[in-house]
Amino acid sequence: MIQGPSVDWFAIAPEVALIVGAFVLLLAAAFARGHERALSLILGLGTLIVSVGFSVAAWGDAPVVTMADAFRVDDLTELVRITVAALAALVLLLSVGWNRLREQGSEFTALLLLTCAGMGVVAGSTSFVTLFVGLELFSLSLYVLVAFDGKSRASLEASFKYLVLGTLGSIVLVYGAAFLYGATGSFMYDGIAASLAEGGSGEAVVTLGTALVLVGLLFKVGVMPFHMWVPDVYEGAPTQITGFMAGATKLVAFVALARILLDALPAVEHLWSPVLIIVAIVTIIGGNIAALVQTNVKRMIAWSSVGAAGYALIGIIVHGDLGLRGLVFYLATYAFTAFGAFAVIALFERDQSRAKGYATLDGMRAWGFSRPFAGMAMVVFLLAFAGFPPTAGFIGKFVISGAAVTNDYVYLAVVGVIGSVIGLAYYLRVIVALYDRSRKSDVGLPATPGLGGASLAILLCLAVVLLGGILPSLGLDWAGQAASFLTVAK
Amino acid sequence: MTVGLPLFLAISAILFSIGLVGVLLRRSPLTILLSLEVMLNSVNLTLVAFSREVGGSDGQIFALIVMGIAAAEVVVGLGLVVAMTRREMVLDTDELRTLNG
Amino acid sequence: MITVSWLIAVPAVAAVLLLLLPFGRQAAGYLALLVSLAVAGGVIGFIYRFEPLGGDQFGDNIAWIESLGVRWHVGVNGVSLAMISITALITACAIGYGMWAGRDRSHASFALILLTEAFLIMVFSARDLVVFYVGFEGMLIPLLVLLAAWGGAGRKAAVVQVIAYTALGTLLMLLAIAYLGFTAPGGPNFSMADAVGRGNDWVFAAFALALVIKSPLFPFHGWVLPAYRESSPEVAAVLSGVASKAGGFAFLAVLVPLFPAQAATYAWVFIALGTIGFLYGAFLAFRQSDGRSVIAYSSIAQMSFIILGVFLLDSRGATGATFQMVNHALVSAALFLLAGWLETQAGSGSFKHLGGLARSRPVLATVALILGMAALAVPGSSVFASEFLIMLGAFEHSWWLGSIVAIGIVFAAMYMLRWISAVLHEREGDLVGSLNPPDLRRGALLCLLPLVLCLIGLSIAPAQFTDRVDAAATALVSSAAKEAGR
Amino acid sequence: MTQLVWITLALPLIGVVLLSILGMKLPAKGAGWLASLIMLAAFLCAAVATIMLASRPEGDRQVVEVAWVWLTAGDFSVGLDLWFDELTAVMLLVITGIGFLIHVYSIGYMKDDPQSRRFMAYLNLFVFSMLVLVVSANLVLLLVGWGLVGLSSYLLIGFWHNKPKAIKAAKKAFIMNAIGDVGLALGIFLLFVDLGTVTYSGIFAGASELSETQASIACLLLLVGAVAKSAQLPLHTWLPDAMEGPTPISALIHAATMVTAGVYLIARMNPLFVHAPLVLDLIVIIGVVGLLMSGLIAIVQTDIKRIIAFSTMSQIAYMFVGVGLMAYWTGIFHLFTHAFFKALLFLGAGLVIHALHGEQDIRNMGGLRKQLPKVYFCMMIGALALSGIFPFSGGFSKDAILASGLHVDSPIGWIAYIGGLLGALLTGIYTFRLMFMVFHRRPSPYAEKVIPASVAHHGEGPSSMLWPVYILAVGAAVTGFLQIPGVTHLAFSWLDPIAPDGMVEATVGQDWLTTLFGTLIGLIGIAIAYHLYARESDAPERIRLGRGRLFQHALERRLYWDDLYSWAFERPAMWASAFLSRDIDRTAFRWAPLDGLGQLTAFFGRSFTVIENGIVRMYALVLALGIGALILFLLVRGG
Amino acid sequence: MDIVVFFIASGLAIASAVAVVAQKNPFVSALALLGNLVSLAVLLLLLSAQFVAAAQIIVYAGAIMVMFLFVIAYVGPRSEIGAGERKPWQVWLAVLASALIAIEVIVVVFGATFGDWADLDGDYGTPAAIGKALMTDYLLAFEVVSVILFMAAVAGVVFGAGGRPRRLSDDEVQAKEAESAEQRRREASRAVLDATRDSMGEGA
Repeated sequence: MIQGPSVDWFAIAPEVALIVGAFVLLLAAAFARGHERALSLILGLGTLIVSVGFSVAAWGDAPVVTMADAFRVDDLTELVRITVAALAALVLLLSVGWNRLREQGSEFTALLLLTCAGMGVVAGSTSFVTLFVGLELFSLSLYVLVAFDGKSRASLEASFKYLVLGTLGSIVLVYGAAFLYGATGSFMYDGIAASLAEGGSGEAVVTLGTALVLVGLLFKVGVMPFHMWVPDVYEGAPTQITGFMAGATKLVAFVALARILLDALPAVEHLWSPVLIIVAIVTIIGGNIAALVQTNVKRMIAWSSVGAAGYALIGIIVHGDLGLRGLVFYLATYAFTAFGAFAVIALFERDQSRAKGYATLDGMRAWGFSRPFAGMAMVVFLLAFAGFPPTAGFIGKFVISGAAVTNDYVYLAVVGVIGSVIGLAYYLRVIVALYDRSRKSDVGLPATPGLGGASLAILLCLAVVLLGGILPSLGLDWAGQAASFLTVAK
Repeated sequence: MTVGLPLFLAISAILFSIGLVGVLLRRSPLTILLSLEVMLNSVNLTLVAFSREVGGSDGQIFALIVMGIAAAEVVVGLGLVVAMTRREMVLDTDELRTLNG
Repeated sequence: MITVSWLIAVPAVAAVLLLLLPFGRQAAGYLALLVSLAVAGGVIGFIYRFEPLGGDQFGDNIAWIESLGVRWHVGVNGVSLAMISITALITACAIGYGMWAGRDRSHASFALILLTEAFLIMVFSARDLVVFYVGFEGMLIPLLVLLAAWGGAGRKAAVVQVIAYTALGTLLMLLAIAYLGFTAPGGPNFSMADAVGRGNDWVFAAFALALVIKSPLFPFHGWVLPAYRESSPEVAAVLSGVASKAGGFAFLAVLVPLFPAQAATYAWVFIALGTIGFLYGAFLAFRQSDGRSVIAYSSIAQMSFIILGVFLLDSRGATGATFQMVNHALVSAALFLLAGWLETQAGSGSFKHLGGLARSRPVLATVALILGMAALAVPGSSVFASEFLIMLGAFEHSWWLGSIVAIGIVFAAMYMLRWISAVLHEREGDLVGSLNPPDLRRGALLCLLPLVLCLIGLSIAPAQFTDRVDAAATALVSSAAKEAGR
Repeated sequence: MTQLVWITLALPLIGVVLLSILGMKLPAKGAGWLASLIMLAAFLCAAVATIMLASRPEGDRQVVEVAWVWLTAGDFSVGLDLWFDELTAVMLLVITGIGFLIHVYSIGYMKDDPQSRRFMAYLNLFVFSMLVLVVSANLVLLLVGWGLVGLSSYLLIGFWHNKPKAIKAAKKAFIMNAIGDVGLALGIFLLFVDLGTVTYSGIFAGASELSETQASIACLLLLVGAVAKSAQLPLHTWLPDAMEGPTPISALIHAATMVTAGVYLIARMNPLFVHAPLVLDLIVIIGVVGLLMSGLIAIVQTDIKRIIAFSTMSQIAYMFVGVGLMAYWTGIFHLFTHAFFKALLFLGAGLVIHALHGEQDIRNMGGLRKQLPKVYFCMMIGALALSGIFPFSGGFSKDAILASGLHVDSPIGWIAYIGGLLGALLTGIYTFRLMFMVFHRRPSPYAEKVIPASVAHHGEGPSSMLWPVYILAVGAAVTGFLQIPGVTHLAFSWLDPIAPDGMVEATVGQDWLTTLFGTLIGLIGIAIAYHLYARESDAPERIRLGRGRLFQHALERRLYWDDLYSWAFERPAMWASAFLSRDIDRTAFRWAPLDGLGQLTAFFGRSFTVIENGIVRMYALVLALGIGALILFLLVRGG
Repeated sequence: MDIVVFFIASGLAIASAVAVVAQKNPFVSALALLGNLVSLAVLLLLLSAQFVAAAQIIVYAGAIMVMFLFVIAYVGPRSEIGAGERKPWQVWLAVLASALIAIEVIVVVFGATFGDWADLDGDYGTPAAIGKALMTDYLLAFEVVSVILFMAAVAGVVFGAGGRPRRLSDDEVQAKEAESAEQRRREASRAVLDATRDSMGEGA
């Protein structure tokens, strides 16, 4: 009889809850065909609340490593779990008026829950194997979610591109992991780190493995030159999923990147650090100048999220206490900022359902007057992207810049500044379009389905963004606490 | 055992790049998916080869997991192709370019 | 006890309320006006209670972002008080003008102006670098939205231009602030007092660049013209009147005290740029074809001159610069309101279409004349007093500097006289003839009158001002002056 | 006593405020009389104050009083300081007295103008500014007055603001005066840097400590201000153009008071100028050249007011010569008499213009003595005084100046003397050219047409315009008697205390000799004028000087000064400003950093997104190249 | 012996991989992939990974390939898209990139100093050993993979459900009609233009 590993059920309860929830939801939906939407919302939100509840309950506890050392639950994991689940809840809120929720709501919600579970697994991964399965769980779910917009062919196109490129990325990651395994004999981060620390960090195989792993992770993070999928997928996906990806995927991928680089590969920092520096510079500038020439707002923000990823890289490059805290704070608040922005776009698309729903600059003209709250919220989100006070984006950029300038990475901070300036130029184009008085706004918009849910979602994001900017102390403390687990191997 | 590890790794790398060429050059979604399978298999070969060299079963297990996931990925990929077919979309990746810029 | 935090909070809260609640035009206008007047009232209370030698007053110092060592630390000294006073005054006038002009979606417009006021007061009273930065960059947003939404035909380009310049500067300043704060011994600490003398040359340069752009100083003045020309008049008044002063103020109250060594070492750079800008702006103002451009270039000249005054690093220069900031704020705000009024009434601001407005419009003629004469610093005016101080300081610095700068008086006379005669005098312009604009009447006049009266009051008794400011201004430049060996 | 001076100072200001607040509520006449009465009151106050001053013992006539501090910064402080002494008293009397007469005159002159209230307010403002200038006890306050008179002058020259020429002239006057202000201000700065004070008493006390260079530079800078204000070489070109303003203005500002402020300044600052002998010599030379030049130019002018304007320049040049010779009292004495006769001439000219409905060209006049006998008579007194004919006032004062030159007996003194006598010849010529052209000869067709109806309508002019002329005529005739050589000695003895270092006074013999020469030469000039201009048989060109085309042209172009400034400064400045604004500023500072950079960035953005072409294998290709490059990079780097 | 098997198997693997990539007909490609899988299984056996080799045959050949074939059959001839219409630079770059990676890997692996093959336990690569590891050290991964497969089933439902190909909506019909009208108009105008040009040519 094989003795299974000890399992700390409380530690993995959030994921278990999500998976069980997804299962129950699908089963229940099979018996209650007519109530797809209500069922999805109630069970989906319920599951997420339970999951978040478990995470919150474990917040601040000492880190737990369970399932044969394959999974690590510390505050960073918890933070990711909470953020991701919160975003998923917002996705559900935003989808209230979506007709696909009526048709295949249970599948949608179940996939969403599974995505969250996969992200939790990634966040807590301690080995490439765990990382890979978690990554694939949420990636594969996301491929489907991206394709979920029944009407739009763009949705399928985006999904297919995402699938092909995403699989390519995963393959490269595994390939790299294989080489690292060959060089060190382990898939575990601590095993790799220990082996490299003893020597062998100069071997070409290690270099090769590091390079391939880096590519795989940078691909998921979506930085240049591995960003090609980002704009297309973000544009084609149902907008709430775009928001979810921009927020959650980025956060999770960065946490995975940080864990691998700092836990498994600290010995080869001389290899990955210059790569990240170059990539960060190229990404910040490239992402922003590409966004500058966009006319579709959804795509513009997709590009801007590429640039933002470059900015977050600075946090990893610096990776002091300040840098990592800034990274976590920046990413966590960025998640809500990005989701908020895409939520506003989603609302706009629903307002314009006849006109193919494209959120072009021209199409958005004067819309801010018809939906004053959403318009103003959009302004705040855009300013948060740009790092203006008093938004959370300001604090995040401030801390990361502070980390950079105090650690002899002034040039990175300056590049960030240049990127922000370019960024402002196009964010302002959106604002100008939203409040373009030269066009008559149609003040009496028809009642849009799900307006309440969408407004609530936007409001919640707005609250996070503003609170994170005006009273950031608490958030910074949380981020600091979570980030303190990033350098555990050192 | 007379065949050295580098040979296995080299074959794997060659298969990997052949698969990559397929992804880079073919326009049929199905062929692209098949090429991806070639790449996955090549990675599996590397994993198993290293596993043999290290002497533990970790690499083999990873290879098995990759295989399982490949199955899931194929399901999703083929499902997408089917969905695209049903939407009467042209099954040519060069035509799948409404999203660009 | 009302502290300056209230003066920040009240307009900010009012702005949020105005933005969110569906006010009607009248109600929004009156609420905004009331709030701005309340702020002005608070400022008057400050002036009344202010003790010139009392250092920082009416302040607060409470923890804000503890983990970063950021504190909500604000306070008012003589220089701050001067700037806050003009902020309150000009905001009230701007809102009054907005009401008179009947801006559409007025509640948003007024809310943004109030928000600007809050941020500006924050800048002028900040004693913590992050508070300062938040105000400094924060004010950009409402101003830009105001420009973007209510601006003239070229507003889109103008917005981008303003952003490209000012944001670059402010973000670099953020880096400088981050450096100063995070390298503080004993953990992050952004208190201005603790940052004194800790910066190196590059930090100084980044900091200075932001202020140079904001002010603006030659050759970073490119954004000024579009911004001032395309904004609606009340926004242009706030922009040129107070927002640009944030740059000059920060030179005096933040940069020079924080970086005494660098300020002393590189004073010549700013003096040189200030001199060039002073003459350049005045020289270019001379050939502009519309009123706003003339005022815009004259603003460039004046701000350059103010910065020159700051970097003389002596009592005369500092006090004169502070005084000049106040004077120029009053003059340029009033001139922009007047120019805007002219544009709405006569249909164009171009000199081609104007002229002869003095005929049978005595109030307009008087107001324009007083403002014009103040702008060209006719001796006896408060502007003269402040320019005299700065020039005297410049002359004390070195005789040739004083001599070069003094030429600016002649240039100022040239462009302002041209403006006066092109608007008021000579033959009637075609639009004046066809539209026959009325004289300055109650609403618009009421908005201009406080500014004009303040100018006259300051002209009569400038010492009332300089007495209150002198101690603080001199103290601000004293350490740099010591570094410079003066 | 000082209270009276304060009241004198305050009255016109009150007038300004009253007139601008009441504005249209006042009837036009009422406004005029209000302003005039205020001036009368001011004059009375000034007169009483002067009497009180005179009643003091001679050494104790200098009163300084500080009202309140106006401006402070560090150790620099300027107060509203009052300085009342003999010189101030003379200036006060001239300003308020002549000012009152001209206010009255203006009531009649402006009665048809709808904006006469504004005119009166400006006039009061001017008087206030001028008073500030003369009562100030420190240089900064003097500069304030200095600038404010410039402002009033600007406002009044450009009073008819729909006349582009008037506005242009006003601007020109203001800008040239601004140059003077700059000079003055720099002088003040220099004195403050050297002496640490700007009060007269401080400067006078410290002047002896200055080196000659310091003193000379300071005096030169002050001289720039004086030259600009008094329309002397080389900043004189604004004065003739300023004649575009209403005639009372020309009389008050551009003859009697403001333009003499330069003389006042030099006289006032004499304890400083004493330490700069070279500058004093320069002042004499400026004066001599200026008086000859303007006299020559005056001969060919055809505008009645311009002729008088050039004559004003010439007479102020005499004053400069006087103060430059350290005979400060002569300068002020001439200032005093000149105020009467020149105001008289301007007001007379104003009556003529009034009668001719605004015509100012002397070629369109002629033969007016029959229609305007009273005017003719008064103006003749003025003309004789101007030409320095014994025993009219101008003779005494001008001869006192020239005699000082004789007395000094240095090269500079001789230059002054000979130049002054030559100037007297020219004065005789141009003055009587004017008189003959206007009042003698055959009436021109225009005059013939207009005058009879005009005279029939309102006589020679309303009494409010005539009476001031009468009074001034009396003044022009008799004020010279204040200093009849060897008989009366009032001018010198009254002004002597203002110069602690003493001043030049010619002997009685020198005085009488000069008077003899002066009168003779003046008569010769009149004779020449008669020969050239009074006879009826002339061809039109005889009206001019005679032959010599180039000379003629040069004089008509006012010796090309305006052209010089236009070519040397105005045009290059215009061109450079336009060039900078159009080509440099727009491209280098506005287009390049913004649109240029923006377009460049956008271009990069567009070219960059070319690879984002939507084709998935393209994306994969980039990914693959990225992988290859990254591995290569790391292998090369990390080995 | 081993080396002969190795070269035969790897030669087959490469050949079949090339066939997968190069065949126009995806049906043939799929079959080539099958060959590739089998050859690889041989290589895996050479590496003593019996269980993986078996799984390779069973999972891939038995499940995945069948699925492929079904879908290829479902899609039908539309799936036959050749490689054509490529620009030469694309081909070159693709080959260059792939070859670059391969060469880099090969250079690295031949340059590296690997130890000898490890001595193996008796149960290396046997189902028992693998199963034990899966149930202990890799329990989490194993469970997650099962969740992934569950998720794949859901994905199948998502893509599979939803009925027949959609009919064109009214909007699209209109758009199509408008397009063809535009087309006709353009042709007509071109005809007129041609005619005009002809007549003008005659005139000249």
